[in-house]
Amino acid sequence: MPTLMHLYPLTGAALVGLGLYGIVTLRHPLRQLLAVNVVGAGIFLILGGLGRGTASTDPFPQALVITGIVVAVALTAFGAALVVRVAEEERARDDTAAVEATGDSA
Amino acid sequence: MNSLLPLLLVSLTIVPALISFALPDRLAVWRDAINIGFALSKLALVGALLLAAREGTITEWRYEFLPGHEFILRPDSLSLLFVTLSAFLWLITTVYAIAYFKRGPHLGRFFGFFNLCVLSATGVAISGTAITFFLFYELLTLATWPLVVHKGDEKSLRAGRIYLIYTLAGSAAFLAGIVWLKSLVGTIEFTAPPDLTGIPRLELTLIFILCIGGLGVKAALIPFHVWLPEAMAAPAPVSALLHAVAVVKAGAFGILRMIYDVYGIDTVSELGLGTPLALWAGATILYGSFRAVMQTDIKKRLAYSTVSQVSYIILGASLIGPFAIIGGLVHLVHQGIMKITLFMCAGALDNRMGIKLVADLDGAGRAMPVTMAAFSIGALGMIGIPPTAGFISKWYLGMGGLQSEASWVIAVLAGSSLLNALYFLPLLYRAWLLPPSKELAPVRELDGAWNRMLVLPAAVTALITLAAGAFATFPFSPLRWAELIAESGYLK
Amino acid sequence: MSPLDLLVAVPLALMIAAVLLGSRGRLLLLAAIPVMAGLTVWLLLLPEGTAHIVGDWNLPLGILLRADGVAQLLVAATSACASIIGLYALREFAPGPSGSETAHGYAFWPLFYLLWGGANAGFLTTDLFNLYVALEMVSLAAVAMAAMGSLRAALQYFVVALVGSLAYLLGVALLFANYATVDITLLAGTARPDLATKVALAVMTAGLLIKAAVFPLHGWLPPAHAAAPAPASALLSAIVVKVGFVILLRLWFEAFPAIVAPAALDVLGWLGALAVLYGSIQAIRQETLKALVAYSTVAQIGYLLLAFPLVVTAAGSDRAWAGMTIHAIAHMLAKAAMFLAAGLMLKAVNGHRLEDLSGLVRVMPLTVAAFGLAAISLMGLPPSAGFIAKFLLLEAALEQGAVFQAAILLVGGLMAAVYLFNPLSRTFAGRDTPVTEAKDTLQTAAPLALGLLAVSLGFAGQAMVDISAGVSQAGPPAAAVGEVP
Amino acid sequence: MTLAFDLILCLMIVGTAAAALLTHNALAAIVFFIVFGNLLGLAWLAMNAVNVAMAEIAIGAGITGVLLILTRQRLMALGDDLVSAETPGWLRAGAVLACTGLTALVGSAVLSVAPADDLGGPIAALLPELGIENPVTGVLLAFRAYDTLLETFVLLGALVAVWSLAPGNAWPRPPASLNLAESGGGSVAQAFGRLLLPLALVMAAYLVWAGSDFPGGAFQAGTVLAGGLIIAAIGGAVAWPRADNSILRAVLVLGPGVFLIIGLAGIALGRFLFYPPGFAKAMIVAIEYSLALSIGATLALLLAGRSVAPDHRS
Repeated sequence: MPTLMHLYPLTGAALVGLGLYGIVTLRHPLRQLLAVNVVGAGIFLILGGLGRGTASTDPFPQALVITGIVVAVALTAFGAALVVRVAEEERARDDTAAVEATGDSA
Repeated sequence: MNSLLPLLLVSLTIVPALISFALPDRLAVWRDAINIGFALSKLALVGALLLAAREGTITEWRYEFLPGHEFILRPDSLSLLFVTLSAFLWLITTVYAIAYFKRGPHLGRFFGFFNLCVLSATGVAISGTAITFFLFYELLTLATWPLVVHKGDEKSLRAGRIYLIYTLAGSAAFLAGIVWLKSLVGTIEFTAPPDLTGIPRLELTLIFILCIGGLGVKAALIPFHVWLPEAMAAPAPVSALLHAVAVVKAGAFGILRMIYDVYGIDTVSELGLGTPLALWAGATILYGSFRAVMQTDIKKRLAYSTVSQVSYIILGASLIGPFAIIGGLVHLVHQGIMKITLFMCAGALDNRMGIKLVADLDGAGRAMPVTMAAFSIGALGMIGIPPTAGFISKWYLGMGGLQSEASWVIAVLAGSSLLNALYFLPLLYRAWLLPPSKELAPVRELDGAWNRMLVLPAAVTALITLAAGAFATFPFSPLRWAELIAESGYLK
Repeated sequence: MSPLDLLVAVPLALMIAAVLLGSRGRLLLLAAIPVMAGLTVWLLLLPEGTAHIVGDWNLPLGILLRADGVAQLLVAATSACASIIGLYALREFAPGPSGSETAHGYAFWPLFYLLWGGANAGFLTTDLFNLYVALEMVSLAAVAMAAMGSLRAALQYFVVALVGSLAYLLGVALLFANYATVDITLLAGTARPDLATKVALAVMTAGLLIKAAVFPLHGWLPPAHAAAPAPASALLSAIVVKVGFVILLRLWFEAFPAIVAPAALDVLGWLGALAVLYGSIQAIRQETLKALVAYSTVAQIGYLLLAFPLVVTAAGSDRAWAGMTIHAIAHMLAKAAMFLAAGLMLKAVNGHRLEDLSGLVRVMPLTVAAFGLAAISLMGLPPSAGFIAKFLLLEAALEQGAVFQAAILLVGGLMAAVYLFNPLSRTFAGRDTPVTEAKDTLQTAAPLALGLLAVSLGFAGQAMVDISAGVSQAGPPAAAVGEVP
Repeated sequence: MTLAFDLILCLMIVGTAAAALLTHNALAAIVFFIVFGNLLGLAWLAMNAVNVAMAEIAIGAGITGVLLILTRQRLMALGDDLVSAETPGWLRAGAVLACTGLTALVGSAVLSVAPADDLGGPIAALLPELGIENPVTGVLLAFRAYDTLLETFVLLGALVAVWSLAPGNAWPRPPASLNLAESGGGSVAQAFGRLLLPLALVMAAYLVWAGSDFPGGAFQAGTVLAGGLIIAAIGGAVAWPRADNSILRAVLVLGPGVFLIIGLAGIALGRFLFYPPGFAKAMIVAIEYSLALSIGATLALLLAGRSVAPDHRS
């Protein structure tokens, strides 16, 4: 039975779909990371939004959401560092390749 | 009677295996001594079991390794026949192998796996259930593989690959068969055939085909025989004991068990499975002999001869009649002794004189008379000339064929004997009657302990080949034994 | 006192010590091993169905820890693998000759304990959200370890693992909304076949299939596992993929067996069959050793799923359950042994291709033996834990007339023989290849010990079956449940 | 709140998310994402979930946003223009279909469940036992303390994982400096940073203290602390320490360590993470203060990144 209370969790469902679209279609890993965070936010909205009572929101899912947010930021930070490191390594490889190429032509 | 004796019989061999793996090459003397010592003590254990069996006690050892699955070691009279054969030939081959390799490198590995093979063969022989049989049967495959690839050249690696693919596929089929059967009738013990009534014929037939097909790979039934000639890339002692005796016998032995102890002759006859199997064996006999004629490499010729000879056992088993089964059982022993003689001689010729091809044999009889004499006895036995052991086998098989009203068996036997003569007699002719084609280095055949150890094992088995034929009607001969087994268990 | 929490708390305490000390503190492992071994033995000796809540808080608020058969077996195998892999890593992740530490040498140890603690936490809990956190502990450590080998592969692994976790979390959210609990034992009692439950189960399963690298969601695994340093590969293939698998077991056979349609299980079984075939074919085609071993993991995971349809059918389902669980631990031990052995062999020949292995059996027979023992178990040949597992599954399959599964089991074993004997036979090839032998006794002993364990567990089939049967499907212990709203 | 407000907010949330995902410009995407995070915070406020709103704005939008901006900068410095390669049309079409399907599926699952505050009652009934009034803190640090404990180790593990990425010659040097003051013209930032850091400390302490009874708690406090540290670092008021700095390492493990010790001490009294009656609040506060400190340091260092070699560009 749809109610007004379903608005936020439905928004969460939309975010899940949107985020997944981003993960699939975006090729840059940093953008994918951003999309992953959108999916996460959507899931949190579902988790918290479906715990809403008439007067209050269930503190139990709230706590789960906070835990989830912290886990998400931890993983995002590592992912971002990994993205930078990969770019760095590829840059170094390109540089080496460029040096070798010029060395050959000389 | 529950007893640790059967377990001891199997596990005893672990000790020399581990010691062989662990000892460095510089302690090779110790390794050799320990190997021979354990081969002797195993023979003694077999003797003890035989004595017990003569008094009618059959010992067994049980252990439930999975719910509803017992691991049973139970040396019955058929087991003892095989165990005695393998324990005795193991001793002979150990002596021979030590002399063959002398002090080469990496022999610890060789003897380690060699012992594991013997362990598996013993296990195969004294298994009391189909699952137990499978465990050792598979272990035999695994333990043999390192011996096949021992030399490490491309030929050996190829042989190893083919060997594995064939035998593992075979045991997978066999496993499927026995597990299927187990799910229908419960534990399959080799004491008495389980009650198979009420199971659809089609299902029973399919299971039989899976099992026999699987076992037929190791027993080298065509077209599953391909691995055997390839495996001749292995060193001679491996060919001698394992391929000519242990591995192929395990297959043949398994087929015996399937027919007599799992299905029972009544069910096999009723399902009409005996005759097709006998025809299959007959075809293998002729095909193997035919291919053997065309081989120029001595070991390959012997290998195809094995393909042919092992099927005599299967032929005897599948004809289902008193004479035929006796012929099959006695050939289990006779073929082993004769073929090991031939392989040990072939190895010795190669080892001492570098003879690998039939064409190189010219005049070899003069250079190595003892070896060639032993070889000749083995060859005559294979052809089936009296009074060798081979004659006894063929006689009983022929009688069995007549008794089972399968007169085509006579034709097969005659044809095969003719082909046997065709591929063995030229060898003997070349060795004894032709002058050496090239200058042969003088070989002092029996000089020094190494050389004696290399030659005498074959001489011993050659003499046994003669004795088993000449004294076939005496007590304790393989023939009497086979008769005993047939009377006690398989003929009603 | 209970091992259920200490098995998690002790690795976490060690992680703190490792953060403080880094590779200087790596010898703490020597203290960790006996302690964890003791706790593991204690866990195995607990009476069947032992469970307790954390703190003083009953379900559905609190978290229930439980020692069922699956947990006991997997925790025990994890302890064995982690201990031995750790010993192997002592040399790999140590300060350099000048005493200077590298980032990898520092970071490996905290991540190692994080992975160990996370895996134990996952095996021992019955709470789906708690499982999410445990899953992330393990994934994080796993990706970081994979990054020590190939950054690219690790990045791919990272994105995929994140998607998998999120799919799982989405399901947890829907389940909580639907049932106001995320405890498996409570869900088992109240499960309804409604839309939310089905969607939740579907997305969670999809996420976990990704995490467990089940075909066709396996793409990330081979590059990541093949490129990582040997101890990391061993941890990844042995332990990490099993966490996802255990959660699948919890969901399908403990929380929702009542509402699961047989057809759905058949789909999983089909996926498993495809994984066995695809992984094996790929493994056969590989020319580098570690890629071969990694694809073998894809194939071996397939067996776990192949067993799913067999577990629910009445006849022989207990055997299928035992076979599946034993396969999981057999694969753990054997694959860890194989990666460690492969690492040593490749280091010795300074190459990575199969043909580089020529002649190794003469130079490092013990390491080749370890590889061979592991191979025997992976092929499911006797006498090994792998054989026991495959035998039980085969028996269950034939008893249920599932000829298809039986055929896959047998064919998969043969294909494993093809791809595993290929490198093994290379080690026999050639005469005298000059190689530099790794002389480290500990590193030589590690894969050998794991391989011997994988094979010798084949003699303990009865005991493993007994342990695996310890499932407390009767719901949570009465004492643990508070007022259910 | 009115329906219109909720509706507009939800539309804006979806709109900013879509913009963040669909725009070609990476910087725009990040900005949209930060706006999106703040709107989410508003949504949580609208749902009376103040604790989550704080966490979402501080961590989900704040920390993650700063992280994305810093990462973008680092990537640009490496010559990565952050342009996402065009994906083929069929893939996008397929993705649209699949994601719409997923949304519909999840949406209908959501609709099939009636929102309800199921556990609020039982939790409220147990809170007096703990002596605190904020139910979310109660769940985080008592009922689900085990989850939270494990989660702090995930955070610590993430930092170790980031550190593990340091190139061979860099370890254990400090991360790249964020100091704008170094490049001149940053004196305001510097002064601001110097001022802000103590302020952040005070605020964090307050948040922890308040967290037992009002919205707030260790995570929110840790984030404030991290924010202060970052701003101070940008201003040059603090320099990143080396990774082998033992005080730093002690600070990092303080929270998880105290949490774990209290958990283990519980075993002596009964069970893991068992708080003795009457001492629950004291223990929770002790855990929260130490956690806040550790979380602050960890988050700041997560943003700072791994060690860099001495000749590093930035």
